[in-house]
Order: sequence, then C-alpha cells, then structure tokens
Amino acid sequence: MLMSEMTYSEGIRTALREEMKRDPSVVLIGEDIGVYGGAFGVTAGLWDEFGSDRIIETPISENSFIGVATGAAMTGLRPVVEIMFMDFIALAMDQIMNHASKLHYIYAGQVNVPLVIRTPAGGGRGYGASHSQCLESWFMNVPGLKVVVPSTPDDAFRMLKAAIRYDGPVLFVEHKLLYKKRGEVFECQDSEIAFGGAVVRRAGTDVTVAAYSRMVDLALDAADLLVEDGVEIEVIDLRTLNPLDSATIAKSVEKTGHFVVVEEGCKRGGVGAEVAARVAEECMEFLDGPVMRVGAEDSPIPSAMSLEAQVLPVADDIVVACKDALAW
Amino acid sequence: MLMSEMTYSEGIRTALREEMKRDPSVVLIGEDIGVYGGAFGVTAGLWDEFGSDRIIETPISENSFIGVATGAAMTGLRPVVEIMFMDFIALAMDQIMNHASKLHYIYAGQVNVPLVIRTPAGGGRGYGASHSQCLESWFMNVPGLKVVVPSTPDDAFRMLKAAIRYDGPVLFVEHKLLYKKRGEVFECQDSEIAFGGAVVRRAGTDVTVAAYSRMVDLALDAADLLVEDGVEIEVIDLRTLNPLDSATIAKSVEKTGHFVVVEEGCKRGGVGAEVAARVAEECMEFLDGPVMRVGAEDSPIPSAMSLEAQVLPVADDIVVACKDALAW
Amino acid sequence: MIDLYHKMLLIRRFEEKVEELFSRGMIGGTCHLCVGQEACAVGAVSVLGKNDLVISTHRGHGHLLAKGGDPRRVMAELMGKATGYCQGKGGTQHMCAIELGFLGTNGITGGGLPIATGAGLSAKLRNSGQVILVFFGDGASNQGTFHESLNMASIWKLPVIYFCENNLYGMSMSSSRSMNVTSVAERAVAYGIRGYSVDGMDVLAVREAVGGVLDAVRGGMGPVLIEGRTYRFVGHSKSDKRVYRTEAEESEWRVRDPVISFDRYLPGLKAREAEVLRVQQQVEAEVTESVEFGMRSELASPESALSGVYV
Amino acid sequence: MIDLYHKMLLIRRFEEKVEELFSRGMIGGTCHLCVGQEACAVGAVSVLGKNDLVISTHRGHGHLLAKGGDPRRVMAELMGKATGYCQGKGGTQHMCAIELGFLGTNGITGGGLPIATGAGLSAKLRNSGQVILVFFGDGASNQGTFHESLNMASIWKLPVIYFCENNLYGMSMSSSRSMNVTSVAERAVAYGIRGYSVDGMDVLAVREAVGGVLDAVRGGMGPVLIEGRTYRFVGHSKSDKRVYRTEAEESEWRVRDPVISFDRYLPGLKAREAEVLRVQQQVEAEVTESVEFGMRSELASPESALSGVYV
Ligand SMILES: Cc1ncc(C[n+]2csc(CCOP(=O)(O)OP(=O)(O)O)c2C)c(N)n1
Ligand SMILES: Cc1ncc(C[n+]2csc(CCOP(=O)(O)OP(=O)(O)O)c2C)c(N)n1
Ligand SMILES: [Mg+2]
Ligand SMILES: [Mg+2]
Repeated sequence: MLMSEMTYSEGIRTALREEMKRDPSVVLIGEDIGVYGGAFGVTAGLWDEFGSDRIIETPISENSFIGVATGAAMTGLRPVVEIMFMDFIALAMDQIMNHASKLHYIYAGQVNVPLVIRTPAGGGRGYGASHSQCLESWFMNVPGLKVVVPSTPDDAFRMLKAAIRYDGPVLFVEHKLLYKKRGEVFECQDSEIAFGGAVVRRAGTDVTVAAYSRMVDLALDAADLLVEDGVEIEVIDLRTLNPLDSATIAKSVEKTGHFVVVEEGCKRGGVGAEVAARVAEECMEFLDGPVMRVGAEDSPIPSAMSLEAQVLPVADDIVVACKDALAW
Repeated sequence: MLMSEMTYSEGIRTALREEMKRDPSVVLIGEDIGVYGGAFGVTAGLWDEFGSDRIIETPISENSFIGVATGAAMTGLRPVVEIMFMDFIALAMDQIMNHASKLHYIYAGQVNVPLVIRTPAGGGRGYGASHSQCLESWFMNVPGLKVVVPSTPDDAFRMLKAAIRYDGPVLFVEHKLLYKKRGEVFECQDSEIAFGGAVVRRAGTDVTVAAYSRMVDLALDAADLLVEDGVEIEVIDLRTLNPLDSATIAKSVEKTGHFVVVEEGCKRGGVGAEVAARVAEECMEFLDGPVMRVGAEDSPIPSAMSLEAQVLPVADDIVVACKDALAW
Repeated sequence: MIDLYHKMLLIRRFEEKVEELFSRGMIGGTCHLCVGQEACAVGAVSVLGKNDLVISTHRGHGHLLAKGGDPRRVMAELMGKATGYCQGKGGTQHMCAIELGFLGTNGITGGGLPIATGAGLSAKLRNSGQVILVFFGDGASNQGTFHESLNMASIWKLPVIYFCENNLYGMSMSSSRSMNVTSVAERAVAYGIRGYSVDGMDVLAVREAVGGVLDAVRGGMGPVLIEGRTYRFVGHSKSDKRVYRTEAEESEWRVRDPVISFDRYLPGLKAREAEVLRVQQQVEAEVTESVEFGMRSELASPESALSGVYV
Repeated sequence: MIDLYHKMLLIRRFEEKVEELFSRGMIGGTCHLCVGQEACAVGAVSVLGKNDLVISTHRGHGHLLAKGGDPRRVMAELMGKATGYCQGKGGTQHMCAIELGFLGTNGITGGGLPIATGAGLSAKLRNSGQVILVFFGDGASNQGTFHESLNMASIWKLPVIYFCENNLYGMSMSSSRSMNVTSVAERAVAYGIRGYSVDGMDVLAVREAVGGVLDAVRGGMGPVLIEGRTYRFVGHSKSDKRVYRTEAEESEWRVRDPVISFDRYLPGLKAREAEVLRVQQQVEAEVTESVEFGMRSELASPESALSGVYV
C-alpha cells in the first residue's frame, strides 16, 4: 500500500520514527543528531518527539561512540548510530571490525550485537578529500557485518527497518546526493521487512549493468543514452553488498552475455572488484566479452568541482564501458 | 653478490640497520621496539646501536603515532613505523587513509610523506580473532599508498630499502610465519633498490597461480602436490599490491589459459577480488575457464588451532582450485 | 576473608598451571598471565553484585575466575575445547561468560573501555540498577578510547567503575616513560570525576576502594576512576625475558605478593591454619580438575568453525 | 598593535566576503568561517617566528591569513582555481602553504593534533629550533587524538603549543554538554603539563599567553596547552540555523567583538584615527583584490586532477 511520496531522507526518518515508536530499546547515537537534526537533517524533528533518553548526542569521539553503541547493543539496546560523513568511519574501524562484527562469533553466540551504523557516503558536492569518499568496499571484507546500500526512498525506508530488526551489526550506507531524491514509499507489514536481494531496475537484453546507491541512477541515465545507439542495458540494483546476490546477476548475464559493474568509490580494490570476480567465476559460460568496471580513479577526491568531476564516474563512463563490452 | 643466508626477519633488520646508518633522518617509531626488540624480535639489537634518538618508543596510541610519523615525515624525517599486529592498524585507518596517503596530493605536492608502516599480518599461530588477520585489501583501495608484500628474505631486505627511500607512504606487510624463513640475501647497489614487479617463482604450463607473502610458499607446495597429477602450475609472486603488476600475470595466463589467485585474508572483498577482476578484464581472450580465488572463509579467525585451520586456506585448497580450473 | 584468599589462590595456581601447560605444549597460541595482580581482580570484583558486569582485558583469566568463572571451562577454552566458555573460538583474549555478567576479555588494548561505557549507558537507560566495572592497564590509559570513554561516561553520569591495574608496565614500556603523571588516577581531573589510587597488592584496600564508591556509582553519581598499583611477577607473555626491568625491582615487589604474603593483607588469617590448609587443598583439586576436564573434553568440532558468524 | 588590528580586520572582511560569495554561488562546497575568533588566530600566531609551524583545523582561513597567507591565493583556492594554494585540490579544509610554515587546514576533527606532534618530534630530533603551534577546538579536545598527542608530546618534551579555540560549541554541541570540565586547560593535568585559559577575544591577552611560554617551549620545557575562550558569531557552516543557542548569548558575546570593539582590547588605538582608517581602506583593497584575483584566475586544469597522487 502506498504510504506517500517522500524523499530518501524522509524514508530514513520515517523508518527511524516508526521503529523507535514500536520498540523502546531502539536509540539513536551520534553527533549533532538532536536539535540540529544531523549534518544532513536526516534526524530533524525526532529530538522533539523522543528527547534525550532515546537520542544520545555524543562528543566527537567516533571510535568510542561506536564502541559505546556496541556495548549497549550487547546489553539490551538496539542502537542506530550516525557517522556524520563516511570518511570519518576510518576512525572507528577498530570498534567496528575487531569488536562489533566479531563478538557474536568469538563469544560463541553468547552475545548479539544488534547495531546499525548509518552514514552518508559520496562526492559530487565539492567537499573535498575528507568529506566525499565511498569506503564500503572495506566492509565487504569484514566477516560478520552486513552492508546495505539503498538507492531509493522505499528501499531506504524498508531496509533500514530490516537493519534495525536484524540481530547483528549492519552498515547502512546512504548517499548525500540521494537525500533529496523523491519516490514512492510503501507501507510494509512486519513480514515484508527484509533486506531483499538485488533487483532489476530496468530490463534489457544487451549488457547487464550492476550498480548500487547513487550509481543506480547514473546507470539508468546511461541506459537512456544508450537507447539512441540501439543498446538496451539491463540495470541491476545490488541493494546489499554483504550478502551479495550474485544469482540475480548471473541470471541477467546469462541473457545479455556482457557485464559492467559501477561504483562511485575507488575502482582498485573496490566493490566492483568483488562483483566482477564473482561474475568471472560464476558466469564464464555466459560471457561473450570481458567484465568491465566503472569507478573512481586512483586519486583522492579533489575539492574543486571541476577536478572532482574528473575523478568520480559519470553516466558517460558507463556508456563507454557498455559499448566497449559490446565491441569486444 | 650474495651477502649471506638469513631469515626474513634478519632481512628486515638488516635493511633497517643499513638505511639508518646511511641516512640520519631514518627513525623507527613504535611500541616496544627498543630494548624489547619488538613483539617478534624484528628490531632486536638496534636499540643498542642507535639509541633513543633514532628509535622512538611510543605509548599504546596507534592512530596518533601514525599521525606523529606523518607529521615527522612532512618535516624532514623518514620514519619507519611498526604496528605490532596488523589487526591493530584498524585503529589508525584515519591517519593512514585520510592523512598520510592524501596530503601530498591535496596539498598539491607541497609536502612529501616518506613514511613506511611495517606490520606483521597473518594467522596460523592460534592467536585468535584480534591477532591474526590479513587486512591488506583495504589498503589497495586507498589512493596514494603503496602496498608491499614480500615473501622472501631477499625481497624483504631489498623492498624495505626501496620503501624507506621512496618519498611517499608505503604499507609494508610482513607475515608472522615468514619471520623464521631462511633464504639467500643479496647485496644491492643503490641502483638496484626498487620494489620490482611480480616475478615467476616457478614456471609451469597449465595454470597460473598468483599469490603473495606467505601464500607463495603454499602455492609452491601445491605445485609439488600437483606434479603427481601431471599438472604444472606457474607460480607468480605479486610482491606489490599497489601497484599491481597485471602485465606479468597476463603474460602467464596467455600461456596457461587458467588462473587462480591466492590470499590468506578473507576472500570476499579481498585482494584476490581485484586480481581476479583484472585478469577477467584483461585476459579474456586467453582464458579457457573461469578465474578462481582461494582465500579465508567468511569468518573471524577462531583461536583454537583446529578451528583456525578450517578458516584459513591451505595448500590443498590451491590444489583443488587448480584442478577445478582445469576441469571446467 | 577466606573467600578472598580462596579466589586469589585459585587464580595464582590456575595461572601457574597454564604456564606449565604452555611450556609443555598443551596450550597453544599466546597468553598473558596475571600472577601478582590477583588482589586487584579479587578485591574489585568481590564487592560487585551478581548482576553487575565486568569487562576485562588481554590479561583476563583472573577477572573471569573472580567473577565466578568455572576453572574447568576457562581451561577448556585455553585448550581449544568445545566445552570452553567460547567453544574454542575465543581463546584467552576473547573469552566471555554472559551468564556470569562477564562481558569478555579483549585482545585490543583499550578496546573494552568503550564497550563498558556502552553497557553503562544501557544500564542507565534501562534502569537496570547494574554497575559496570571495566579493567584496563596503565598502558591502555594512553589509548584514545580511555579519554573518549571516560569523557562520555562523565557527561552522561554512567554507572561505570574504570579500574586501572597499574602494574607499572605496558609490555616493556614503563609507565614512567609512557606518561607524565605518577598515577593514572590523576587523569580523572580531565573528566571532572573522582580518581583514587590504592595499593593493588592489598586485597582489602582494593575491596574498600571499590566498595566505597559502589553505592554512589549505582545511585547515579557518575563514573569513578580507581587505580590499583600492582605488579606482574611474570613476563608480559610467554616470550618475554623481562630485560626492561631490574631484579631488584622485582624482588621489592615480591615481598608484597598478595597470595604468598596473604597474612600481611588479610590480618588474622594465618592463625586460621586449618581453614587455610583446606582452601589450599581445595584449590589444588580445582586446578587439577580443570586440567583433567580440559584434557578429556572434545576438541571444538571442525564444522563449528564456520557457524555463528551471522545471527 | 596596528598590525594586530590589520590582520584581524583582514580576516573578518575576508570571511564576510567568502560568506557573500557563497550565497551568490561563486564558491562551492562548504566552509567554516571564523568570524568572532580573529583574536585567537592573530594573537597566537603573531608571536611565532617565520620558521615556526602552524597547523590548523577545518576553520582555518584565519590561521592561514595570520601566518602571512596571501588573501588572493586563499580566495583562489576556495574558488577552485589553479592559482590557489593547493591548485584547487585542497579547498577550504585541506589548504597548505609550506613556504609560510603553514602545515595545513584539516577536515578531520582532531586530525591535525598528531601531525603537529610529529612535526614537534621532528623539530626536536633535527634540533631545528622550531616551535609548532596547533589550533583545535573544544569539540576536538574530546577526540582520542587529543589525549594521545598531548601525552606523547609531554613524555618526549616536544616544542608544541596546543592552542584550543574554545568557542563553546562543537557544531551544535555545547562544550558544557560535551565535557565535564569548565575549561579545556584543566585537561593539561592529565599529561603533567601546564595549561592556561585566556580571554580569546582579547588579542593582547592571547599574544601574551603564547608569548609567555614560547621561549620555554622552544628551550625544551615541553608542550603547553592554552585555551582561548572565544565565540563564533556565525553558524558552524553555511547550513546552520543556530537553533542550539540563544540570541541573548550571542548578544553578550557580540559586545566583545575583537574587531568591532577593537579599542576595548587595543587601548589607545582608537585615538590613532588616521592609521585605523588607512588600515581599513587597505583591507578593503586587499579583499577586493583577492576576489578579483580569484575571478580572473583559471580553473584548475582537468588534467591536473589525476596528477600528483604518488610522488
Ligand atoms: C591496540 C593494541 N596495541 C597493542 C597491543 C599489544 N599489547 C598487548 S598487551 C600490551 C600492553 C598493555 O599494557 P597495559 O594496558 O598496561 O596492560 P598489562 O599488559 O600491563 O596488563 C600491548 C602493547 C594490543 N593488544 N592492542
Ligand atoms: C572526525 C570528524 N568528526 C566530525 C566532523 C564534523 N565536524 C566538523 S567541525 C565539527 C565541530 C568541531 O568542533 P570544535 O572542535 O569545537 O571546532 P569548531 O567547529 O567549534 O571551530 C564537527 C563535528 C569532522 N569533520 N571530523
Ligand atoms: Mg600495565
Ligand atoms: Mg568549538
């Protein structure tokens, strides 16, 4: 049932509000998420509704407030933490990777860590090297941690609910440039709340293009552009990076014979490496050409918009990759 | 000219000693690297030789002492930092990734950061989840940072010298189980000091196996085992992960038509993903079967040796992968 | 009083046995023994309630035993057996006993501090009435997590007792070289909380220090930092030759052995000879049984290695 | 004295101009203005020598200008031009001017503290005679890097002045909520170093505080922590509506504007009317010229984007 049209950011906020109302153990933890509403306004208004018992504003102490959330998650709360910019998550790698993601396993199931870490990734706003990165590939390499990367308001809404209800740690990667994206959001019954696998956002016959988060929109733009050349690409939204739904990809590649993966982060050692490797492993018999990867160049992200545009991928890069794939 | 036979750990120590003698701006920074000689004894004896002006023993403050080394590197010193176990590097990701690796670029070349971070990775000693990991794949995703992964005493010696003389940041990944490995170490002229590209450690015709660090030895073991089945694999030692020498790999795959990449770290999102993706991109026309990856399972590393052995790759896994590749 | 002695002796004998098994190759990996520091573990934990939580360090066998840990299951864990507290997955540095309120040893120096702080936040928000006691070392007090954690606990008035076992060294680094204060307790000032320094070899003094603030911490006064000044009589870990300290220093501290010189700290106990003897025998039996239990337990099953990564 | 006024006024007008250009879309990205905090930047830097180093924060235009930064090249950097200090690669939060001894603004809160400490270590080991002054905020003083850095600087006796611009807020978080001490200077105790708190609106007081310790720091006494109590008159960044503080509070601080009420802090200056006027005209010209320079400079060339990642 359609709830309403809303922005990606409202989708997140609605999920937070509903889950906080439903379950008193859900608390928010982070910097400036109270009356300020968070750097991107995602939590705006929740402070008035829930107050300081449910919204814990922290000092600037990223590693330890992730640890605080982990300790709270081990002892009866379900914290949703905001890391203001994904770049700052580098400070908290130890608590995320050596602690939150591993404790359930190394303590042999004696504790659960129902923790969600929300954070906006991505460039395109001229914020420069320390405020623009997509670092999700690191987290694909962390056993025990789910990685969720919604591209639409509806996914943001439903998948955040799923993340909050999941009993283990989840990294929930948002994108700055998606916050204002509008779309239909559907009510969901408890039974419908799930991360869900990858989905086909646009059907096509010639090339399979897998993308996630904001890159899905770029892939859809590329699809429009390619129509002029008579090329129909199939756009797959991965939606989660761990688990990675390679079955959906394989099904598409079986049909198209060509594969391109798109990410905004640095291509070398990126998400696309894993996805491309999977396709190379699992779809060999379907492939009529090499897998292709689109991603950021091997460079920090410069501040000037004119330079930033050189480093980050654009729709045209996807167009070129698709054509190259077909030309092989 | 053969200098002598020595262990991997002696190779490292010899490089440190020679470079410290040659260049007074080379200093060591880290925990317990003085009279204690470091947790694995790598710096043993250097304290007596160089004293506290050249060997800076730090409190337990990983993020900041990497930052200290970065600041020192920007202002005239050439620090070689030891992170006692690679797992602890998670604490220092911010200083490594947002600072040391980026400052040269974002400050438009006004500063250099001649910094080497040495750290032992790897399991196999029953140390458990927080003292056994291979995390190098994260660093392949960091623009500006070289990643070096020697597998022999001679490489350890020569490549560490190259790292110290390089004017930018280098992550130098050692392996606990290699420290006692013996091998010939050759003197090298200044002109011979270089990271060097990948090398073929054993020539073969049937499958190309790329590995690095301790996994090279496992690959060589697998090669011996496969001989019994009449399979001759070609073992390539990558030696550096950034840059990644895909040309040497391609040359081999052109010959063999089959490719397996081996790493000790977690396979998903690992180094092998990047290497496999490269091969899938660049060697499509040579491949007679899918690329294969061998690496750790999707699990924290358990402490009990019997469990650890289930998670980490063994030579047999390489054997199986090679056979699978050929059977395709 | 005899209970305090019992627990301290148990820890001492247990650790000595672990050392022995190590050198005989019956335990693998590495481990950090707390020989010499028993009075801190036992004194601090002895005043806590059953529901109160303890969070520990890499040097945590004693903390777990003090919180009621079954020596058999601790030993089994060290041996990598399925009957260990963490079924062999955790090992010495990642050992948890949730039913005892023991939230884990921790292989990352300073890693337990934020987690304890979070448990304190949870206790406060859930009104559970729990106090959280977290152990850490002098070395750990130089980690950023120390600063960040104590700061948050202070501003939020969390029921957490930060107990520093200051054994004068972080591995080989003497605390006189790693910090410019004579006592870690002085650092409390930076968070506007109370800091105390006590003789960490004196089990009653430790007990009193923790006991003295417990009600206030439980009542909402906020966190407290307590330092117990102590000494580890053994190496940092198995490979340590202790070249960074003098024999003279070691001997000085040996005199204050909380277990051997127990009568110095537990006045009158020596007189109760029969009781003491009974305890000693009981401890021998407990430790022997722990080894036997460990030995006869099954190794963790290979299939278990890959289960339980995700919930 | 007139120089102090000149620099403060330059910073003020420069920042106001940046704000204007921002709202007109002539500068992109984000930025953090230091309007209100000029006395800290100018007072602290004014006593440093040319070879001394300054390390800054996200709110760093003023620090760079105080260290002799050319307003034209700062403006060009904000506009993403090739003539900017970092050729458009750095932008507001990553701006460096090595020839001035300005080691960079920094987008990571608390990120500059270890780097400054390392520069101090280098200065000491190289016997360069340099002092390093690092700015950071009250918010940054809650980061682990603060603790770790001051601790290392103290044990190694490094020539570093840690200058906290305590403007009472870290973004929206009042320092009375983020820490349980009334002054960041109190935290010096935890490192066995000296801590001072001064009126950060009073440029002479700041100057004296830094000047008063400079020789000792240079001479090897070790680091010092100085807090300047100040206030930012504008929002944290462009999107900030300042709902977390009251107008009453803002007005109280406005009275102490270090630039507008300069005669309160620079006694006698008001009387030198002609000089003041000349400075004002000069500043207008400098700021105007900086904008024109920025405008007429070329955009950073697209090819430059991918160069200089590796040495
Ligand atoms: C983050 C991190 N850095 C370093 C180590 C290695 N290490 C283990 S224990 C230890 C010393 C800790 O000193 P302290 O906190 O005083 O505890 P103690 O060993 O004296 O009980 C070190 C350096 C580690 N385990 N984790
Ligand atoms: C590691 C990190 N966390 C959070 C931020 C976002 N942020 C930028 S400035 C700021 C407030 C800093 O406060 P303070 O140190 O007092 O400096 P001020 O802004 O008041 O000058 C925050 C939270 C950041 N840039 N880096
Ligand atoms: Mg200690
Ligand atoms: Mg502030």
